[in-house]
Amino acid sequence: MKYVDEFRDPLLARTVAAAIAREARPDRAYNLMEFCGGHTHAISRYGIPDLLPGNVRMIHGPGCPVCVLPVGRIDDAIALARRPEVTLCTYGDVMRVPGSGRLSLLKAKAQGADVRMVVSADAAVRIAAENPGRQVVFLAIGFETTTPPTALAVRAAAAQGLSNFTVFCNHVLTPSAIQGILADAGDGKEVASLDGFVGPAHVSVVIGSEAYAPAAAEHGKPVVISGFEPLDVLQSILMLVRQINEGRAEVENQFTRAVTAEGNRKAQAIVAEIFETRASFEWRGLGSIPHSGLKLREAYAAFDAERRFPVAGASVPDHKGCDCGAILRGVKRPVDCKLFAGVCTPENPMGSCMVSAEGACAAHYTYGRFRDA
Amino acid sequence: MKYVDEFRDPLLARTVAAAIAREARPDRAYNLMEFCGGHTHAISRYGIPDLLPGNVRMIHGPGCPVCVLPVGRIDDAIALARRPEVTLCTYGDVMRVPGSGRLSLLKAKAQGADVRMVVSADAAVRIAAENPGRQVVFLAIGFETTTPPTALAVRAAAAQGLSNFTVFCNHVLTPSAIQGILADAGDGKEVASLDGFVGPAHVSVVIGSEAYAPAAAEHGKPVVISGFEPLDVLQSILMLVRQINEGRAEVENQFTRAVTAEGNRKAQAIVAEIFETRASFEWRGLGSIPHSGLKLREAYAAFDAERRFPVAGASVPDHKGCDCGAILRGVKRPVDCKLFAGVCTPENPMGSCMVSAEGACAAHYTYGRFRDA
Amino acid sequence: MTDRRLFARKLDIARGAVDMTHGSGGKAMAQLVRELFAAAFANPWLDQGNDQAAFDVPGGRMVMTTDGFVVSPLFFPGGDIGSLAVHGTVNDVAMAGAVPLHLTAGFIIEEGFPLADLKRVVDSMAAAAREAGVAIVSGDTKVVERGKGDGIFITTTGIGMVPPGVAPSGDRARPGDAILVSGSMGDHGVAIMSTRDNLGFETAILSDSAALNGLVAAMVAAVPGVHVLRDPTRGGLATTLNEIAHQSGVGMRLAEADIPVRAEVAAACELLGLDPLYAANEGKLIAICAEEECDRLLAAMRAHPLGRDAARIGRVVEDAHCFVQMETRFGGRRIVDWLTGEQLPRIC
Amino acid sequence: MTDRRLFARKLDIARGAVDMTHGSGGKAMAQLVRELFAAAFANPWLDQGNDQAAFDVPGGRMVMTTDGFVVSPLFFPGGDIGSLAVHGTVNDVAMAGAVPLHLTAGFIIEEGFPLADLKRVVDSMAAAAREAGVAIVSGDTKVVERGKGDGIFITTTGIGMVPPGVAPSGDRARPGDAILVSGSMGDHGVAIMSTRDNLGFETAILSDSAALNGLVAAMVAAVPGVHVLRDPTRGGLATTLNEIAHQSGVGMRLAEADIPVRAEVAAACELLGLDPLYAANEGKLIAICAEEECDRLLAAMRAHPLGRDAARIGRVVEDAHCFVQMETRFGGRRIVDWLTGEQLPRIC
Amino acid sequence: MCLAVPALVTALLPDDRATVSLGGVSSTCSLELVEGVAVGDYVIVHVGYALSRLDAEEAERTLALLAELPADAA
Amino acid sequence: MCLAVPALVTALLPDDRATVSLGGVSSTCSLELVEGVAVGDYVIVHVGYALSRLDAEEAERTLALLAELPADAA
Ligand code: SF4
Ligand code: SF4
Ligand SMILES: [Mg+2]
Ligand SMILES: [Mg+2]
Ligand SMILES: [Mg+2]
Ligand SMILES: [Mg+2]
Ligand SMILES: [Mg+2]
Ligand SMILES: [Mg+2]
Ligand SMILES: [Mg+2]
Ligand SMILES: [Mg+2]
Ligand SMILES: [Mg+2]
Ligand SMILES: [Mg+2]
Repeated sequence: MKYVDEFRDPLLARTVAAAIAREARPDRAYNLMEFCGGHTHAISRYGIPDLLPGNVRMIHGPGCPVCVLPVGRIDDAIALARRPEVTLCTYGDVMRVPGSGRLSLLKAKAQGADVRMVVSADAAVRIAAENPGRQVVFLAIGFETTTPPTALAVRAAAAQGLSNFTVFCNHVLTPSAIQGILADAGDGKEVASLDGFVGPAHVSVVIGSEAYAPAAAEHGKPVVISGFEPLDVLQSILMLVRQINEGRAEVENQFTRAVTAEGNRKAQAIVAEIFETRASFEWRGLGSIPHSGLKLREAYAAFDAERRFPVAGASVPDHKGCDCGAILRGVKRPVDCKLFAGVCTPENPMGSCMVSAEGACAAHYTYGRFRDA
Repeated sequence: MKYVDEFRDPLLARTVAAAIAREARPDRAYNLMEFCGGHTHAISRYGIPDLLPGNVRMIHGPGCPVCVLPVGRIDDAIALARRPEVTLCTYGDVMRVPGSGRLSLLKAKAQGADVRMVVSADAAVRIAAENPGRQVVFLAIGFETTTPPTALAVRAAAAQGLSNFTVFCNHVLTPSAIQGILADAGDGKEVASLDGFVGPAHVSVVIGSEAYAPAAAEHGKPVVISGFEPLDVLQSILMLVRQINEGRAEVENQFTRAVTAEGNRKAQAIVAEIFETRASFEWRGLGSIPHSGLKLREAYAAFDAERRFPVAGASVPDHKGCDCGAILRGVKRPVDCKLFAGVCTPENPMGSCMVSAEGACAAHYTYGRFRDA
Repeated sequence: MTDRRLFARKLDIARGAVDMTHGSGGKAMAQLVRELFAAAFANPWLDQGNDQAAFDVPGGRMVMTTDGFVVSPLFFPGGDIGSLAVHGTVNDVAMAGAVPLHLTAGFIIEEGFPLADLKRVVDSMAAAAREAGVAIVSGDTKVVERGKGDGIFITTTGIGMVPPGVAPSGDRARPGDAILVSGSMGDHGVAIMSTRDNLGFETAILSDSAALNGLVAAMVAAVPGVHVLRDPTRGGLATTLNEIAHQSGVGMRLAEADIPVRAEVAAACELLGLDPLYAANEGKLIAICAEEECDRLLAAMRAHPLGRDAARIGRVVEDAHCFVQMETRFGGRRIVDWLTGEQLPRIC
Repeated sequence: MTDRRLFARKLDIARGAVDMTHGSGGKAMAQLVRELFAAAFANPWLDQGNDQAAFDVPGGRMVMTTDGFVVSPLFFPGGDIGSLAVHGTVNDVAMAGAVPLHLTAGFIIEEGFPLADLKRVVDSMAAAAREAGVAIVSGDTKVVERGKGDGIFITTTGIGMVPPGVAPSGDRARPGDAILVSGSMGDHGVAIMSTRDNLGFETAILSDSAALNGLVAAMVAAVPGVHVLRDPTRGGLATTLNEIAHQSGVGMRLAEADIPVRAEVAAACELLGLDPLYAANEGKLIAICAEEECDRLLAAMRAHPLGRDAARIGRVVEDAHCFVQMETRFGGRRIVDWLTGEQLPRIC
Repeated sequence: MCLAVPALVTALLPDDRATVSLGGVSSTCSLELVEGVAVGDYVIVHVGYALSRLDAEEAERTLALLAELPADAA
Repeated sequence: MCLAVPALVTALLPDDRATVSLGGVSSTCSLELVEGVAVGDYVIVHVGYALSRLDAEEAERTLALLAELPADAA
């Protein structure tokens, strides 16, 4: 696979790892947060920690749209799916996320709800067009990467005059989340001393690397936009180590083969046409973050599932013992949580970090727990 | 089972058989037609021919409402059942009757048509009430016995204001059929010399024994209304032998425990309220018989499937080689048909007489073909 | 089979489709099995035409049999799909005169099936296996999407060892042989029908579902040379006797008065227009043996709790047509034919 | 199994329900089997915990195994449900080192299923059985109403005889042993996924569905003392190795670079966000043997057409946690865990 | 043939319905087509509807007629 | 993480769609979010939509940078 295999080369990996080991100062720690689950995945699946010196520590951020979907929104989606007239379409990832009472969309489907997996938003529009007698709700989730396809789906449904297609929108915004993590909210929550960020890959393809400039400047933290292949991650770590060593706090772009400073203007325009920012949106594990979510604009109200159907909108807390908040802020590690690997496992996740393979706890459980043994 | 077991007593059977043997004159034949499939069934299942002298011959009449349902009506019912909005309800007997191309309602169901078996007409009304989104069509068949329950179902649907219940009516009238058999239609069809009729049991419960008086008088043939138990049949045969010996041609009633001269007036009234006579109706094997079928009255047009849905109404002939017409008229026996037991079997009936266990050919095949061996 | 005209026409494989009659145990099923399955798989063991295959293994003669269970409802008066799945296969092993050894069980479960029901089924299987003295040694679980199954389907397979000198088979009925049944006919079929809401009747009849290996052991101990053993399941006594008649190339003469049928079973059949001779049994067997061994066999059967009501119901005769005939209780004679299509309640 | 914490909490039998994860070959299925089926049926043969039961019969050691086949679509690139139903069960017999003898087949058919398709399936089974040298000696046919099945389900059961001195079992992996696979991983799983319209991709990958009894015969001839044989079907290599690790109470160390995966399989998995180590195989096996016999075994495998691409992929180690670990191709290390839930295509 | 059975009325139910029994098998049927039926009566039931009462005296009479025939010589 | 793959455009289809290939596996995607894509280009595909073209020169440059690092001493 061109542009994939080259960036998984083990010989180059050793070269970059050696450079990191050489350049990282033994007298200090490098606490680096990879925002994205894609990076978390690469780090865990390729065993990158084994290639890093002990003082370069990767902290897994909240960058998985599935993980940060609040329990209350899952409950709402299940309630929608259970309406007899509704066919709920969504991506495979979302289907097994547990809501309240360990119920998931998969289990609701087993109980008879009409839930269909799609691999693209336009498939949901097609299902609506083919089933005029059904109310098709597309449960949309994702960061800026995934929002443009949803926007195009809404525009297509409008163009076709479909009256049975709506979107239950859970699209969220990553720069706001980074700000949320960095801002000492004054709510007593401890925040780890982060030395830098490995910045989103595909999100940045859409929004451009400049989108992180405010966060970098405001909080004085270097950000390196990084591809999702393991060599990309290693190189970005090297770039962060260098920035830190040199006292810089810039937005750098390692993923130049796909990311530009301004991003994909066409995609940004269609998103802006269909969606607008919510005053605030809840992130599982992080709580409510201002201006961090999207909703459909008034002009597209007819395609908004939250307006067509009653949606409870309740906020449902995670298990009391769950330490996800502290883990996402880099203050704790998965093994510090009393529930980790005992009560809380990928089969029965108790908190956001265990929900998808890219969550901090799930990644550690699935790929890395031999390190605790 | 009281009123059942007594009328199956083998000792009494021998007594009656002996009386018939004694009283039947050896110098003549007694060609007796049992009109009803119920009698055919009793005769075959209990082996009554073994108890009769050789010159008392039972000829199986057309008295099975399933057998006489024309192929075209089955085709129409299948077409109705295949309409996506239609749930077709009917009695179990009808479901396996083959229409054109050997397709039956059972096979249409296997192919996806929504066909449900009911054991009473009111169950179809209940299904309609419980499924307001479906068009429930009740495929009604039967002689005068089965018509009153259909009439009550229509009245109940009207009372409940159901707009999704209709009846595809195939109710037929037995006295007309008897007339049809006896009348030399002048169409060149041969008619056997019948010496008397074993008359309907449960039909007569509803219409009363007097209903046969015109036929008996007009054609000079004795009729004995007979119960369906084997002793009833034997006794009725004895009564016919006596009438014939004495040159009488009366309507006598053997089934006095259930049949009166005037029948069930209440049942007759409800039928008259809902239904009216068709100008003519096709009987499979017998052809078109004037005034022999019922349809819904104008006042109940809203419940008539033939008015709500397009119904082809085509007449589809049986297999060219089928001798049913001659068999039903008593001119031929099943073994005289070239197709009998070869091409034509109960699994793959070619004509009306093979369709249900009560048809002349089917009864002989299923119960009596050892006699040909 | 000797009756070349048993099937009027060949299966229409190009244009035909499977329908319920192909599973109802009657002639349509016999034809499907013969023209499609047996034709493709042809081998000496399958061609035995029995409900189980018998073959030699180094240590003796073994039998193997399989059955799928798709009963609805899953829990019925007198049993459930779990016990039935054990009994059915134990019985097919036993009908070779064999001692059942091990069973396997394959489960196909529809998503959404309650674990509590699954446990009830599985516990019932375990109890039935224990009682029958067999072990369920291997299994398999598949889950299908909602709407692609019906709660649970169970397929069990059994093996057993045949004692030396014992070799009952459906092709061994000989003119002059006596025909016996181990008890009343039609209980299971009627018990199942009584649960169907749309048939609208109630009875106290229980399914006769039971493991017959103990009874068979007693029978082959008394009469090792018993000619035929078979359990009249789908299609009932009538269809099973027709199968045997065709397999052996013989006819049969039954006496209706001698065939045990419970009064309630007869009444339920009367109500629905059905015939108890076509209703399924799950804890009864047919035995055919030489006339001179009949009394000994009958005595052995009656001495066993599951054969208490055993009866001699007729005899095997020569008949090129392989007809099963019956003297009716009323005094006449009739054929008792294969089941045609399904047993559907009738109004006429 | 040694890891008491394998299942975080007990099955909620009172309130739970079966869902698709219980059939996907992963941890949920292992738990259902252990807490519900194995608990109820407990016997020494089932407790062996293998895909087949081995037991002594008068003439030697026999194995018996069953599997249900519910694949959709019924006809897929490289095979169909018929051949698969034969291969799957022949392979489970063979994985005991046994020579497959006889098969039975139970069919559960949805009404309306075209006879032409049925014939295609049955002919394919017959051909597969012929090729594998086994006979389908007994069968059963059930028909279920439309909407209560999915075209056709097939449950096959197989028996076979184990040559003296051969006794592979999942509990016999020992620290120091070599771990081998007979060829590329994930072909079947990806071939099936490629037929799913809603996944929207196409590849030339064929299912690897094949009968492995010939390969196994060659292997046990070369190394009669092979410790473990198992086919990595549902749940793939990853899950099957975890099963064996827990059964034997050992850990494993794999080398990602040594695990054969076809480029197209890897690409399809990349596209869907899946891992080929969790994708099903239907014509591959895992073998574990003493290190000193590894070369001999590998040579025997590579000499057989179905083992041409055989590879040594790792070794067994001591590990109280029974972790299966892997040196990644990239140079790091990670756990290769049980499949959790189902393999669902991901967007993130 | 119009399958119908003589069933014993064992209880009257609301909506002009009754519980009936045939040889220990119980069922329900409608009484809408008959009048004045009481518990203990026998009715002729067809497709879930009682078509008429069964006249016990007439049944006796029929059987008596048969019994009067001279017994079979054979 | 936003799973996306770099895929080769092998054919342009009607309705602003394209056939793409990843290591021998072919699929289709929408080109509605990108402009001027030609056969032979690589695009980054996410949930069935091309999000951008992949810049071959930049990819070379990134790999070249890595290659310039001194080889691992170990
Ligand atoms: S282990 Fe589970 S409960 Fe603990 S922090 Fe992680 S997700 Fe929350
Ligand atoms: S055997 Fe068949 S074709 Fe011949 S008369 Fe009878 S029904 Fe008609
Ligand atoms: Mg069997
Ligand atoms: Mg059986
Ligand atoms: Mg059997
Ligand atoms: Mg299995
Ligand atoms: Mg198996
Ligand atoms: Mg298997
Ligand atoms: Mg296996
Ligand atoms: Mg069977
Ligand atoms: Mg009548
Ligand atoms: Mg991302």
